Amino acid sequence: MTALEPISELKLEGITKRFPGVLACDGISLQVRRGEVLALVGENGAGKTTLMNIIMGLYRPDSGTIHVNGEEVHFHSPGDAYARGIGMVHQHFMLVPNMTVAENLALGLKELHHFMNLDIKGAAKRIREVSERYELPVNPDAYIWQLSVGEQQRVELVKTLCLGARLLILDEPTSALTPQETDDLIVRLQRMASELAIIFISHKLNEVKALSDRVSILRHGAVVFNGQTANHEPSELAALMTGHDVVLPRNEGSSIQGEPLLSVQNLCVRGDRGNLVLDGLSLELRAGEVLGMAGVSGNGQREFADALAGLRPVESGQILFGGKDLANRTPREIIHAGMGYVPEDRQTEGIVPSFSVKDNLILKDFAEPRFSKMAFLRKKEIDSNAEALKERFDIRCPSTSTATGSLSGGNIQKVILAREISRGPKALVAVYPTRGIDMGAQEFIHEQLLARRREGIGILLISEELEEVMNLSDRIAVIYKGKILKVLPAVEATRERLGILMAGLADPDTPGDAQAEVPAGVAHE
Amino acid sequence: MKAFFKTALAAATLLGLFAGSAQAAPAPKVRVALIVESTVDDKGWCQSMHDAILAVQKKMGAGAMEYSHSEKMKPVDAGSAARQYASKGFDIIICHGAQYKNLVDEMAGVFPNTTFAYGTSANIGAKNVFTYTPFSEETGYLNGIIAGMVTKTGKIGNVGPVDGGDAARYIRGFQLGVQAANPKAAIRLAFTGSFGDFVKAGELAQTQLKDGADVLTGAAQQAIGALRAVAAAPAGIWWVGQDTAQLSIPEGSRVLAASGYNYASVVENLIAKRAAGTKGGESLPMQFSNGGFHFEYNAKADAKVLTPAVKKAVDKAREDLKSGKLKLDWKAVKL
Amino acid sequence: MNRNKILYSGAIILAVTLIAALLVALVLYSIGASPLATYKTILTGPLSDLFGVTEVLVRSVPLMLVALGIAISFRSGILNIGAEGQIQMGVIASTAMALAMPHAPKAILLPATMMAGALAGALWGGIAGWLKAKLQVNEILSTVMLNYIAAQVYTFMLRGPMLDPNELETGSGTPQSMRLPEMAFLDTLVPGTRIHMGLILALVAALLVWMLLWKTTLGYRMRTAGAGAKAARYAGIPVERYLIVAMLMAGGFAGLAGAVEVSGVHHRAIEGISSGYGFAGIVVALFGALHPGGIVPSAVFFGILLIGADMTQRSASVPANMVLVLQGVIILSIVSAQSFLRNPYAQERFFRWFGRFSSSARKAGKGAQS
Amino acid sequence: MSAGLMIYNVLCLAVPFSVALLLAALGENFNQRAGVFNLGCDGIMCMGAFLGFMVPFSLKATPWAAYGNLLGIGAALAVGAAMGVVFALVTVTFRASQGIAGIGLQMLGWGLAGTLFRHFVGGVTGVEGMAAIAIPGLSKVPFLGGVLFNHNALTYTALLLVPACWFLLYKTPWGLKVRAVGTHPRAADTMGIHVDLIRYQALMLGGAMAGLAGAYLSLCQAKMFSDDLVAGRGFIAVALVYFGRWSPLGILGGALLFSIAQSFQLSMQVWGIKFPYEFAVMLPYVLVIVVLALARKARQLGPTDLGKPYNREMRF
Repeated sequence: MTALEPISELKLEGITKRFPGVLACDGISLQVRRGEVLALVGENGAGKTTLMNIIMGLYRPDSGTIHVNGEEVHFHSPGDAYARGIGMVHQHFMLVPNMTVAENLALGLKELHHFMNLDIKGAAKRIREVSERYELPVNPDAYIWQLSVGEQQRVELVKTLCLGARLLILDEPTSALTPQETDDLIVRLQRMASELAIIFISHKLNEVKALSDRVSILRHGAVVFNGQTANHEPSELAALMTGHDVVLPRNEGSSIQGEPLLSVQNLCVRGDRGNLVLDGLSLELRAGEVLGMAGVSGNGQREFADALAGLRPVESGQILFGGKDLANRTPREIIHAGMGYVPEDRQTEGIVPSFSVKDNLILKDFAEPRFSKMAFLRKKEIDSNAEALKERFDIRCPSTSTATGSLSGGNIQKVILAREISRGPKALVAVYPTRGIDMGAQEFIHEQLLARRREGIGILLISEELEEVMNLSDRIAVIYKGKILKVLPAVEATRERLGILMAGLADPDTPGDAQAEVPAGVAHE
Repeated sequence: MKAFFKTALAAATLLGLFAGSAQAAPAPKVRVALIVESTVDDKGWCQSMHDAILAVQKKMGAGAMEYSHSEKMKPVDAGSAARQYASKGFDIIICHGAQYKNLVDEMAGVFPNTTFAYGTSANIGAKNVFTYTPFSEETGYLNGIIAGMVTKTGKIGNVGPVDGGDAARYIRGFQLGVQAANPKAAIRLAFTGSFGDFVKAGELAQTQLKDGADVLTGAAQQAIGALRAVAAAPAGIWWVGQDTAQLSIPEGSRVLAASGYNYASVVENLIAKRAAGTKGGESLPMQFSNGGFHFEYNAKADAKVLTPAVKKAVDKAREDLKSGKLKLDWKAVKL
Repeated sequence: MNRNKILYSGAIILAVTLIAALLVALVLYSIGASPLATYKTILTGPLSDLFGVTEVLVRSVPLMLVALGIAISFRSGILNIGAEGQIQMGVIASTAMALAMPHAPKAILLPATMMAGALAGALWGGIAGWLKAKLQVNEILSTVMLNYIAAQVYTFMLRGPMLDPNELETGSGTPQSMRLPEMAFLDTLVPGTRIHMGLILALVAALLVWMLLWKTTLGYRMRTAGAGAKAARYAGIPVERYLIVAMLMAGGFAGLAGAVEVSGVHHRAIEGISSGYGFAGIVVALFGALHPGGIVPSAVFFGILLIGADMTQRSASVPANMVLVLQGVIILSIVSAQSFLRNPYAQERFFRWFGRFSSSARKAGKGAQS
Repeated sequence: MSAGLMIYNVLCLAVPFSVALLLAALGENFNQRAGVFNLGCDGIMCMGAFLGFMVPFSLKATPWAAYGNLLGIGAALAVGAAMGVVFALVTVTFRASQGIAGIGLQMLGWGLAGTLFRHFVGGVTGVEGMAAIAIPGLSKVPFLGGVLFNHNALTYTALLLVPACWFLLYKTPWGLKVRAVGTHPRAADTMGIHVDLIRYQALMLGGAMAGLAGAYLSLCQAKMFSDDLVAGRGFIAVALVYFGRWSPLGILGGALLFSIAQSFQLSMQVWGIKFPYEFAVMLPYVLVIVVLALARKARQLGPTDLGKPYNREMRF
């Protein structure tokens, strides 16, 4: 692709990058060579992605240098990085949905750009070559929006290779994949590793163990450990990653005592494109239990959560809650019925970022007599409520008048949790409640959820973190293509068994229990 | 809040006194102000008044008359500009447009020593308000005669701005003229809805041409747009104008004849009446009989089109209008 | 941190003002007018006598009312560009109301006139709100189109059903309504000038809008809908409904401005009454930071600007259209400045630069960094 | 007159009416495809109309007079591109709110054109403008000849620009980049595409085309200039882009439909069909709203990142 020699070594020295209020990278030095897989491990927010974006020329470092083959380079855009043979597969796929695979590739392949002529055929040819060579089947004429997540992942890989990358950066490539797809990917990458250099970002330590030669651990923007993967156990790495031996709280309670609280029956809901995303989903949540919903994202979790919150019309089916059908009710009615909700996207759904902490804490209750009188807001009550919740939920903010959007993810999540829990709900739906927040806040939130369980609240936990689901749940429901494939007690759940279910395959532990025959949901004990 | 107002009032009163004392010694000359909604060089309504005032000023000598004008005046701006002129001691304030009628009515009582004038209007206003009305139906009538006699297709286009003011009179007079000369001719009348949208006037004229009209006319400054469409059309399409300035532009070759307002007579009249002690309370008509209009043929016009017969008919009508023999009941015309 | 923020905002605002003034000066220079003389006339001319001061306030009344409405709509997440048409609708309805009850006592007639204007404006604005909420029609485009439609409805009414019969009699045909009964007039505040009770009304309205937005649950709902539509939906606030409410209110204020102009200044419906207040109101609202406390002075400032720009026509022979250039440059400057003010990256860069600058200057260290 | 002839007349006029809208909307389409909503189109048209008029006007009595129109068009293109850059500076570099900035640009262009015209020209004056060129042979074809092949050079240019814009958008590298930048700017960025640069280019091209649209108004339609010559046509052009679902062909359809409505309402008046002309005048505007309301489903086809400034350093 270029006249320059192929990349054989990449070296970072003293990379520092500051965002407003955050020191994202603090003097990081790293090195990776051809034929080697370096795992970059760290919690969310440790600065991994920022560092990789600096390598790719998306961000400019405040200080520090990058050397390729011993020569200092300054990348101003990913184009420069590709020119030196460095490519990256981003965690959120960088594919333009309303263009074809070939068009997406052609976008970056400058040699196909002739003055008034775009060589799409050339792009398709290149894709076929690369996909054959690396056994990554891809249809160059398919539109991106037609592809599944796994297929898009493959397109990303092929695209990056087509662009001439010989040093591959993979940012959490398995986060959207089923365990089986993950294993498949690891095998492919192992095969590719011999002729490439790979930087593999993950916080899943078993994958790191399986794939990488060396491992570097980032914490709070700094490298805290470098070593040969083979010499260290995952538990050791985990301790280094979190800085202390974190033991996340576990659900130790005896299982299921309560009355049925929420009963979803044959729920059908359409997605944004008008297709049926939930297709006869049935589920039962009891008081005093945590019901975990496991599944690869994109199998209807989002639409299910929306329907529960009253934000998406229900085609058919029922959502029985305390004897009342909440299907197609307004969010207001559902809130009043006693449903609490921790939404997926905390920045835009959970809070109003420009509002103060205290205003966000009354987001659902501002019209209650406690906070308003004759249509006027009661400022004193609002203030004292905020102060009390700030104490109780350990919300770290300069004052309750601070704009909520300026807080860290963990503290924003605490604001949301404080609001939802202090309302005294009968049931709580928590969607990805700890995604991307630090261990300390994660621990706090898990404790809070378990404490509510003990108080008799029914909690529906939707998450793609298997550890989280397995740690907290009494029962686990696996969602696949808009249906509950199986509900099993948490004690019977193993990673492998869940993985097979999440892939939509028959449960090996229940002979004859094929996908089509699952009597749409309801727990079988 | 109350305190604020008191202070403001006090300050304002002081300022007012100050301003008052500054204008204590009025100049001996007559001071005239003009307020227009378009610009003073719009080759139309506003320019004709502006030019008239300049002509009068030239005649009287620059020392005998002070003149100031304000352009692009929406009614609320015009109100403040007029008040500003009045408080600065201008003698005659001409608000050139019927749309200013209301503000003059509102203001006249506040400044009893100032003479206001506005037109087009035949209203008899307050004691210090003159109105002036071009009897535009007269010019329309003459143009109508020409159009009626010249047309070969029997279709005549009229590009109206809106149905109001002097345009309304012109349109109806034109109708009468056509009927008098050629009862069978059909008039294609349509409106653009705007005095100033040249493009739309052009589009409308094209529509009329497509429809088969071969003589067109139109009122207000937008008419230039229509005239341009006529000029771009194949030979044999003619225009009769409501503004003599149209004769002198390149497109003027298509103009058979044009009339024009002679505001100079109005302005002179205003100054003379005020000097004689009449501050207002009258309506000044503009007619052929009192020199309120010009009327010109295009000297270069094709004699085969503008035949002696046409000229004769027009000249006769003009004489009859002048002498009062011919009265036009324009209000009776139903569009 | 607070001190720094003020410092930063001050620096940005100063820089933007200077750049804007410079740009306009450039235009002025290119058309042969003296920038200094022009600025002097604009800023001091209107305030040099009682007449000027009252005229400034006369302009500021509709600007204030329109801008208050626009602030409500912008805060609620919907951009109202249609105030111009809403004013005209307000004029028609208030005039019709006043003329319909010529003998009613003032205590009934005046409020009824104002209400009619506000209601008509609200309905006209509500159309755009409804189109946005129910059919996702871009409100900028729909309000612009509604402006054109309103202009035609307006001329139709003035030339047709509402034309003063007297105009037909005398044959002048001036498109204007009959004069309002005096019982429907807003009283003059200072005899001999045009300043009227509408000013008090506008100031009270500013207070009410402030209370509405920041003290009531309705205002809380609307601001939530505007600042975070998704979060509002999750919290059970029907965002679409408040889009409509916001447009109803924004239109209502514009309609009220129309009613106030009729009943306070012109005393009848005439052509050209809206005078571009609808667009200038956007500038006023932005300049006043979408807050009633900012809008009141900003409306007065724009009153000065409008009158002053008019005066430059006579004193410095600057073409009347220059005021549009001024407004355009002000809008572009404000939105650019806003993005700097809101951008934490730019802010941090500024402080790093400033910190370096100040630490080298007086070795005080990280004064600006904390 | 026969009904056929009536239709023929309406169509003959609709084509030239549509040109300014078509040019401006095709340009605006590039802006929006690149993710920038430029409501300042109207202001750019004002300046384009002014320069398109001003250049031939001031060259009237010089040896350059023969090239007056051409140079005027060049000047209109240039000023449009320059204003596109101004808008890009404000909305792309400074990341300002696009809707309001557009209103600012509109006021600026309108005011500036009026001010400069007033100072350098003064009153209403005409220019020769561009004459119609009947295409030999084709213009004699019954019906179509009159409708399509008897117009001035800019009209033909505008019609040819429809396929040209389609080609540019879907078949060239630059078009690919524009579409990517308006839909998923971060993806484009990770492919080494300079998002801001592409947006600048798109705004320049869009601006130049709006300038050309203005020049068409002053050189071909009115053959003169006045500061309210454009009269809000830029806003209609912006609406037509939504109407046409961001495709050049759809925009052509929209521009024609609007112009036919316009031509039809004028014709109705001329034919003497009685009803208040105010309602006829508002007809096209009502049509735009109705179509916008009906076209809501199409929104997903368009540039999904429309109206959002891109900030590379903004984190997810």
